[in-house]
Amino acid sequence: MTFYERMMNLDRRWVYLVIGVVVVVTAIWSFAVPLYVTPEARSVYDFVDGLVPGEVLMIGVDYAPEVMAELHPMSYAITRQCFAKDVKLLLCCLHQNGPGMVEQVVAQVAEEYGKVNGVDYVYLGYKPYPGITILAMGQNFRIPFPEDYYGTPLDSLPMMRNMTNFDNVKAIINISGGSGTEYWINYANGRYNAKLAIGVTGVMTADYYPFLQSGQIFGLIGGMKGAAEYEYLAEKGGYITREKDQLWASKSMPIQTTTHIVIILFIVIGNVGYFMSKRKK
Amino acid sequence: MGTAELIWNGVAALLVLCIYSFLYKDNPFYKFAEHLVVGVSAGYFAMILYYNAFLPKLINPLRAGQYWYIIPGILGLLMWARFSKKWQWLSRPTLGFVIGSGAGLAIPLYLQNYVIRQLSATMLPVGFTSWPLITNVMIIIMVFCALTYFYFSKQHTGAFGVAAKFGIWTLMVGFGAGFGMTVMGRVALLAERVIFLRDYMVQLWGALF
Amino acid sequence: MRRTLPIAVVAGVGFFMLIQYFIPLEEFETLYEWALDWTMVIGCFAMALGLYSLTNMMVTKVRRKAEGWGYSLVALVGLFVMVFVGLVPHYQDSLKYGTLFMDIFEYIYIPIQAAMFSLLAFYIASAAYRAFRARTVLATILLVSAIIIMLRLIPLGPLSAINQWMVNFILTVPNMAAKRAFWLGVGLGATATALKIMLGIERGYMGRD
Amino acid sequence: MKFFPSHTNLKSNLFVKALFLSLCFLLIDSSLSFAQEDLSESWFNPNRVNMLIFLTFFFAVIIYFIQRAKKGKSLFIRRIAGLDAIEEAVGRATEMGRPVLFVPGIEDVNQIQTIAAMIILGNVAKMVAAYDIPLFVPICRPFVVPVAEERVKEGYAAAGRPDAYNRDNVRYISDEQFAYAAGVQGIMLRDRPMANLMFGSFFAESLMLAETGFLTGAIQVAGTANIHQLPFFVVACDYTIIGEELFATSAYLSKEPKLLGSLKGSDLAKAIIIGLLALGAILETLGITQFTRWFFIE
Repeated sequence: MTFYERMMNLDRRWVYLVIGVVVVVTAIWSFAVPLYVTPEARSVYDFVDGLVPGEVLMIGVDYAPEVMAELHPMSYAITRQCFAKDVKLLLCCLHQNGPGMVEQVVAQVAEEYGKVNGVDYVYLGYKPYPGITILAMGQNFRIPFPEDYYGTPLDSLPMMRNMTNFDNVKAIINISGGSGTEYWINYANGRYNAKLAIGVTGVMTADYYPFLQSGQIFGLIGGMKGAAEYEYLAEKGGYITREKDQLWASKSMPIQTTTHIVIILFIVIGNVGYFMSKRKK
Repeated sequence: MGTAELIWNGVAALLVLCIYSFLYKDNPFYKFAEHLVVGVSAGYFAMILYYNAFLPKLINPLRAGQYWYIIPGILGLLMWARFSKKWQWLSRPTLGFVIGSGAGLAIPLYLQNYVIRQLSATMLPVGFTSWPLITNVMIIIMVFCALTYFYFSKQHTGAFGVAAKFGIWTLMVGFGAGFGMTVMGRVALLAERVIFLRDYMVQLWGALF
Repeated sequence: MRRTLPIAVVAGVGFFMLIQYFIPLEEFETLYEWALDWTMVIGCFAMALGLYSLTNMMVTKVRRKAEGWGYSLVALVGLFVMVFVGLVPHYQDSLKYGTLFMDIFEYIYIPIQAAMFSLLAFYIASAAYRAFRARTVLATILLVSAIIIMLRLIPLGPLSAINQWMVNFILTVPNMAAKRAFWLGVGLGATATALKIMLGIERGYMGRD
Repeated sequence: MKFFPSHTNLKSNLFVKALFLSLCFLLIDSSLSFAQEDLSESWFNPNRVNMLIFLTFFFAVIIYFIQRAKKGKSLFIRRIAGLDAIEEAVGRATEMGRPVLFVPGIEDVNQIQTIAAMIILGNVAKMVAAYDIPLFVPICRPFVVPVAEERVKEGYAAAGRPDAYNRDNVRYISDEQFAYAAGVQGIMLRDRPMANLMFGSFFAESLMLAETGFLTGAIQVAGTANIHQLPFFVVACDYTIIGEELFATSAYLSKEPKLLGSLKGSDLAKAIIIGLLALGAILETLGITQFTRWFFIE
């Protein structure tokens, strides 16, 4: 085997090893990465920033633990921003393994800001069939959710007193790791004209640009970089701080940088080997 | 940091390592962790379903005297006839209810959001005098060519074939973008786990020494 | 009866759901809300169906001592522990942050699931290295587009501005056009399928006699 | 041209007529209700006339094509290049005497992608049956097993080799996504199939499968309508069937009226979309925005 052929036929365990080592080393010796904020993430931030105390923002959280690395930072940053601004939050979860994720976020952040369940935020919980649930919420939140996640009837929650349906929330931000986004676009925006923005995983990001251009969604937070952009804006706005360890996505960005360098190098090595060995023949 | 949390995090860290052992090859540690999560997730979902769906949507209304909920309840129970060969057909009307309502609801909305809204958003003013107008030209040509690739009633020959070819190139740029984004997504998951392990090591070190 | 009734239900419910989109009458709104409500109650049972068949499969495996039954036992134990700790504290309190139920979710379920998916970071790296070769025109287009997208995470000094511009262009022009053509196809296909279901032409969902 | 041929079966014909008549009625009624202010008392939402027109048209087209196909009129569909790729892969496997692997995705049997995969499976079985090489079909959902078994059996019988069918080669692996992927990877590494055919609905496991297949040097042909997984198949497979091509392939192979009908209906709709697109762009450029605005639905 020539040198060039070897270049294009490294055993995959070598690739694994190099990636593993690079990730661990970067995790230990971190550094700062400059960040460019995309307009689609900024528009979500600016919208939330423009809300006044007492207004209600709805967050639909539809992801399971497997993609929390990308989406949890978004949920935390938006929740903190809202609570800091005294904006009320209405949350629901339409992914079967996701309800615990919302509980984690909201219980923790509410404690930080001294917010009270039922007054400053309401967590509706989970129901099967995301499409049907969204449609029913568009009529009245009480159809799918007669009680909240903790079993309290909605009517006995002070925040819900004057709330009927999507008309009473300023906007919906859907943070999703799967097909949930399609339901929100089709049913909440399509049927009830609700103002909608989405936060999605890196895998899904590129697929939703048509809806951004057509105005069906007003903002898009794409994957971990999107989350880091949001955190960057929220830090500048004074809603979250590095000292309290509230920047999660930003913490991983150096690892993203080094692994991307390594992967691109591997691609280059493979291609050089491919072309050189072809030329020899 | 309490001892309980330290132990819990230790369990978590150990399980993460069990999963990573799969990179070398499939092994009993990986299988153990994998099956454990299958069971735990099923149990977790069972409880969420019971507290968040069954209680508020069926049992509590019945207790409160809203007896008409018995009808969807019975329809739901009929779904379970699927497991019997003889009574399987009983589950079909219920299934029909769910599928029929799903289909009827979806038709106008799919057409509206995926077709008509997308179509009207592509009707853009074109020209060659400014950059936005030029991008509009590109968008329209690319959408046209990509649609041509998915047109099956005509052989891809001549000018039509050229359009289809340009269409598949456009699709490839889109797939490349998807791939690039996915690399970020997958690395994000790994980075988060490694940071978790690192933080746990720091915790453990602090607790022990 | 066994085949006609479900098809009639599908057509009836489906057609109602379809026309109520066009009819803003209050009576129709009420019926529509009812139907949504009912579907959700049925959904509770339908979801439980999946849980049952999973449990059933694991139990059978353990009983027959089939290959790998030990792992199925692990899964069963996980399930029953979760249900037990979920049911024992009174009412919905077990779903609150800090209970044993939520601890298991946080320290066993989350780490394993997150770790399993993070394995994909290794796979995507190795796939990028092995398969990303500029062999054909199509492969080259995909490769270039993916690399431009990936470069956005790497600080390149003054070149970064050019890269940002290119990333933005790729995402909002060719990528957008390609995905738009794709969504148009999805919308038309889904509408056609829903229509066929409503008219009883497509009956695959009913299963076999 | 008669719109609804009289000798079609009564049931669907009745539905079609009812549907058509009601829609016509609504259309007429809509013109009467424009004057009303409060929508909750009117019979029709005038903002949605545009949707009604699209819907009626699209329905009519699809039903028309289905009826035509039922009558046995031939509807032209171009041959998908992916079919040649499948044949080539199977051919190479038979030359080398190595097995063929068919992976039908991880979704259940009621999903349209799985149905398409099953049709392709039947044809692959027919190709394989003539030679004595095994065809492995690992399966992720229990309900898919009987359908796959039947398709393979039919395929073998059609090729005149019902005896060559081996039941053990169609096997259920696991419902769990990653456990299933590990099982399929095991088959790839152990049995070294020469052709890996992956059709259906794939998710995160697509990359694991395609990567391992690439490693074993198999010829790989894949097809899925899950757009988020297509990049990986395109990268790691020799040929990829993209999105709707999967449905076109199954329609082409099965010649089933309901598949052909909706494919041709969508095609016609696409042609019209392209026309509207051009018209809309021209009018927008001229500064006439009413046309575009007419498409906006509230």
